[in-house]
Amino acid sequence: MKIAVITFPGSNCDHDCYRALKLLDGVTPEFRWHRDTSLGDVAAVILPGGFSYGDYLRAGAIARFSPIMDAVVEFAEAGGPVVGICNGFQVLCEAGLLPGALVRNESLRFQSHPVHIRVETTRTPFTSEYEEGQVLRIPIAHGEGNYHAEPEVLAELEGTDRIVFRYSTADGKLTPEANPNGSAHHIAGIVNEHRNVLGMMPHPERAVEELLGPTDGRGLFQSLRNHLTAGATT
Amino acid sequence: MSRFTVEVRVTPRPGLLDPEGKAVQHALGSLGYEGVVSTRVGKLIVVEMEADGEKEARARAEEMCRKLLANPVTQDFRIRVSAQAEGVDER
Amino acid sequence: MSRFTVEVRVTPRPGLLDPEGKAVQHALGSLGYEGVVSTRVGKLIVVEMEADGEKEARARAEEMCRKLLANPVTQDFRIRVSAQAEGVDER
Amino acid sequence: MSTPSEQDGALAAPRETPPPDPRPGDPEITAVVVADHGLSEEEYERILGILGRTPTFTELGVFSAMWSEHCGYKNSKRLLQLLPTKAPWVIQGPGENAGVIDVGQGLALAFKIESHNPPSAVEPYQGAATGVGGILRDIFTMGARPVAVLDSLRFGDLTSGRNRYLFSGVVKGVGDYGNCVGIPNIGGEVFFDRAYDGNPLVNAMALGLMKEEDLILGEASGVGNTLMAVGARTGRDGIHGATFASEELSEDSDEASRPQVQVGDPFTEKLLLEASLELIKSGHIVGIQDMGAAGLTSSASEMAGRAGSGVVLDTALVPVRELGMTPYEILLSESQERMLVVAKRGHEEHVRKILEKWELEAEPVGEVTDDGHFRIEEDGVVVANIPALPLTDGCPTYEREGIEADEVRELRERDLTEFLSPKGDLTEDFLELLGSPNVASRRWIYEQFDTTVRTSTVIRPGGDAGVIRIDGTDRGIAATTDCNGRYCYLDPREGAKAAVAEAARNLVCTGALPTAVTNNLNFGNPLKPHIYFQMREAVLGMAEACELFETPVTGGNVSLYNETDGLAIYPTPVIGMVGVLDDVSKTVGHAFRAEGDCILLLGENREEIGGSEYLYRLHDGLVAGHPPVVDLLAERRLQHAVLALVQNRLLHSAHDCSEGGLACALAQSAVGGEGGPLGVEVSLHDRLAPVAVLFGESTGRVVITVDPASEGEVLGMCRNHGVSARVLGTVGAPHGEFRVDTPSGHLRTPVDDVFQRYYDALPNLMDQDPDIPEGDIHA
Ligand SMILES: Nc1ncnc2c1ncn2[C@@H]1O[C@H](COP(=O)(O)OP(=O)(O)O)[C@@H](O)[C@H]1O
Ligand SMILES: [Mg+2]
Repeated sequence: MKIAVITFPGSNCDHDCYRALKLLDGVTPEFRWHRDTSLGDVAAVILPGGFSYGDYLRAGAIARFSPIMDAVVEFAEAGGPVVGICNGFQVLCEAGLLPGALVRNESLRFQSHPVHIRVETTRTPFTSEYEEGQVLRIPIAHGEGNYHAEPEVLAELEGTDRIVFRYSTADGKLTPEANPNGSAHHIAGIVNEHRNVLGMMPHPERAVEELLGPTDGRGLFQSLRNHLTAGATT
Repeated sequence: MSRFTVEVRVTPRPGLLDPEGKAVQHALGSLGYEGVVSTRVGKLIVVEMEADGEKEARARAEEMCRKLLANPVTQDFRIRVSAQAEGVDER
Repeated sequence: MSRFTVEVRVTPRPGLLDPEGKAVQHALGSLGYEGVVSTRVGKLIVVEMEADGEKEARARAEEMCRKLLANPVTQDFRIRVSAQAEGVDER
Repeated sequence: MSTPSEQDGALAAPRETPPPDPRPGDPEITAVVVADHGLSEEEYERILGILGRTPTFTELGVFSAMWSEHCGYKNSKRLLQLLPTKAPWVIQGPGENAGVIDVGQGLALAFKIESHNPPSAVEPYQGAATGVGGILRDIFTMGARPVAVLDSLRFGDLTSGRNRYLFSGVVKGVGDYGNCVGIPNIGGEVFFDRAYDGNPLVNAMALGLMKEEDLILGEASGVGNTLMAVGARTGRDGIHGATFASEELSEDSDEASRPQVQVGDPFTEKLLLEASLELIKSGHIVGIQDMGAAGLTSSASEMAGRAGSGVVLDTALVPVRELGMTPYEILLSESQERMLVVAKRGHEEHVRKILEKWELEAEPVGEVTDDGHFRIEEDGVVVANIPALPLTDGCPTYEREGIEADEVRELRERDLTEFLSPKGDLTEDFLELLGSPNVASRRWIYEQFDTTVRTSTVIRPGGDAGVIRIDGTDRGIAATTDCNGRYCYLDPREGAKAAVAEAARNLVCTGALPTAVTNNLNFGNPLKPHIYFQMREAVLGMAEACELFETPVTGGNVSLYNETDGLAIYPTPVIGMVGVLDDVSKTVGHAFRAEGDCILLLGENREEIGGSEYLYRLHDGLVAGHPPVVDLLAERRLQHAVLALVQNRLLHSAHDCSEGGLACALAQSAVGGEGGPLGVEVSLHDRLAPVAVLFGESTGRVVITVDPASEGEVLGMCRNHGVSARVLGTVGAPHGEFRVDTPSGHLRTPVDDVFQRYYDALPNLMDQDPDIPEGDIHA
């Protein structure tokens, strides 16, 4: 089964996502160029990290107008699974596929280091392989990852089990020190109402090979693959 | 067609944390400036455009803001249009 | 003592590359806006301060700019002082 | 005093093409104009000789840039010739955009270091950012994909707001640029000392990988081939940056005389990177070079010079950002993110198509000729016509007089006995030293850098050297930059040797075999005998060490005139070294791994506190004494021993002793792990003063940990390699005690305090007051 990885001109995690997908049995990753207008026959879409258009103005603001984004929106609205990682998350928010916005880190500095995130829900196509409350060790690398939304929106995300990951300590506590960027409600990742669009700031694709450190990102890709194969056989 | 200078001022919405403003405020304090009550930091986008009149220039600028230049979730914008190629220096 | 709103507009010096302006200009073009001649992106810093008069407020703001708010090597600044707590909306 | 070299004596010029007429509107050439261009009378005479006439204003600008120290190496070339540059694995030595070595399996590694010191002193953010941009272009113009960057930085003490401003701006600039392009930062160094107060140093290094057959050179060959300007448009930025980089800063480097700084656009760089690699693979071009220092001038003339051809180009065809630019400005602009490409004749459209895909421009601006001339036209009118080879290679080179400064000799010979006993409580001295910004964790810096993008980083910054894997193989590459300017100040030859030795030690600690070197010579004004002395001695020391370690120098950069108001920086010959791991899975980190592991010391503790961080930090900035002596043969044996231990998977950790000495090395290993700090129980039996044994910075030492079961085997292997090794103690419990006993004093403190001091020191220094731009240069 094919999974598309979108390459915007300034994407720089596209190859990393490609590689992580390649490690999955039965998955064929394929790049799609931002100027393409169709996704083709793919089962899921990944919007990778990077600096899509230099992140000038606001991260993701210009990328959302890329020709390929119409196809991505259509795909998402039809229920297709879409994952936006880091810059991809920012693009999804700008495109209106996810609520809220990602603003500058509270420290005003780019933050690049491994963090702990707690899995808040396994009721998504992206987290079924994890356990609720499980704490993952995964790198972040962003300057604008501070999730912000109106209080009503946050309440809705909370009330509908749509917060997927929160920054936490190693033992799952939500302390201010464990929040690397000032995100509201410690949010590291959310899904849309239909639970088929995930946006997250940490980089699971950087945590899939033993040589490079912890492999806690694998579960996300495996969950997605399992979801897709289950869908394909039913 | 004449030329207009459109100044778009994009500022963080009230209530939204403005870490950059806070940092500048803090720095001003440490530099010994007293009486600084608040500091906000936003963006200034200066667009020169050809348009049929001030009204049209403003209308287009508003559309640009809504579409691209400002994010309504986090930012407010204000627009100033002047007919000159360069805004008057108000120093 | 009264309160002043000081608006500092910090813009890239003419002649210097303004990558952000370039990117926005390009994006406006792709969105189909014609007649956009140039785009520059700068910073807007809004400082509310107590001062003895407009003149003093301006003088202090200029000093702040030179010391901290603007980098003279790459940026120009312009200052606008108004006596109100909030600048007049000029829309 | 200066003696122009004999070998570049008469360079008679072929003069078939007509000389240009003075361009209307250009200034007349007077003695003042010549002097303003930084050319000596003698150099101007030589120009007259080469041209056989008075240069035009444009030509004068071209000569001035090409014969600046930055491009012409007039005061350093003869010294550089002393460096070893050859080895069977060297594919490309000095002379190209970057050096290239064979790393096995048909793959080649391009790497180089480059300085951006004066621009960073004026505008730290942009100066550092464009420094990274420039070095990345040097790598991908060789046909290699950049895979890692490192940065080597020097600043004055952080007690000054201006230094904090420079430091934070530089770090942000290095980070923002590399992060956006998507190249992981895998290491570097920073050193704070008042000697860098007016002159921060920003050296950036980059590494790139390619298939050997994809190597492409910066040559303009093939008569009739088309020169194309590619990438960003040309503006008036940084005109005469190369000359500027070769002048002293002074308090009145005012607005008017200050050249405009260059602004970087990493997004365009990323596009240029992808487009260039695609272009090189496409076969439509024969040469490519960055328009770096001295812009179009140096790229076009150097490409012609290397190929032995000529070029003609028309400045009116160069895409510009501003109206009304003169040929002089277009030729000397240092606008960033531009390349000069030599396209095969008839392939211009293909080139343009590839650039278009990446939303960039490519415009034909001239062609390759066979007349050996660098000919510039403006709308068809000749404005400059210079023989290319004399322009690129005819810069006079000087060998100057070098005499050591008396005051340095006196400092070096100063008796340090009084400092051998602790100042106060030994543990307090230790914690203070550990909190020095030259010893404490650099996390504040590298957390602003993306270190894991490209999913290849095996060892991130924080240890001894960065390690990346080579995709598709079992191999890895390690890289490091090193130099202690204080040692080099006190004894430039020993200091340079120490820098090479430390770099190699850092590499072997990760398990990599040291393979090759790039270097950045940062010095003061070479016209001063005591500075020239430093340069010569440093190069000799570097040469000796590189020779012995079989790590040839494949390139580098020279940055001179780093002085403010007559005060020079420490001599700072930064060594960038790369190494290869055959099996990257064997790599070893610097952090202790498990309670109960056996801690060993390889190498000897000696009574050497000269030039130490301890003296500077605890004795009011004292810089004196003999720097640690380097025994190159012992270093070589140590390298072999460590590599053998790694090869046999016997090491749990390895960490080299450097600034702060053995005590700080132990501390860094104790708190370096992801899982929280581990205690330390160590006894030292050396009959040395406690300050010397704990904080002395003797070279040639490595702290390792091993499984207790393999202790005997490890000691035996070290003995076989002729390396002294002994057991120091054991790794303690998580959050346990940090305990180091010596016959005459003890360090005792909870390791959690060590942890806190080590990680909080730099953030605390940076959080104190605002970082203010005020200071000499901005004032
Ligand atoms: N310190 C040095 N040691 C050895 N080679 C050097 C040194 N400095 C410069 N070189 C070599 O001289 C050549 C010219 O360098 P440089 O002028 O820095 O190139 P660029 O055009 O990139 O500025 C390069 O190949 C460089 O590797
Ligand atoms: Mg170069």
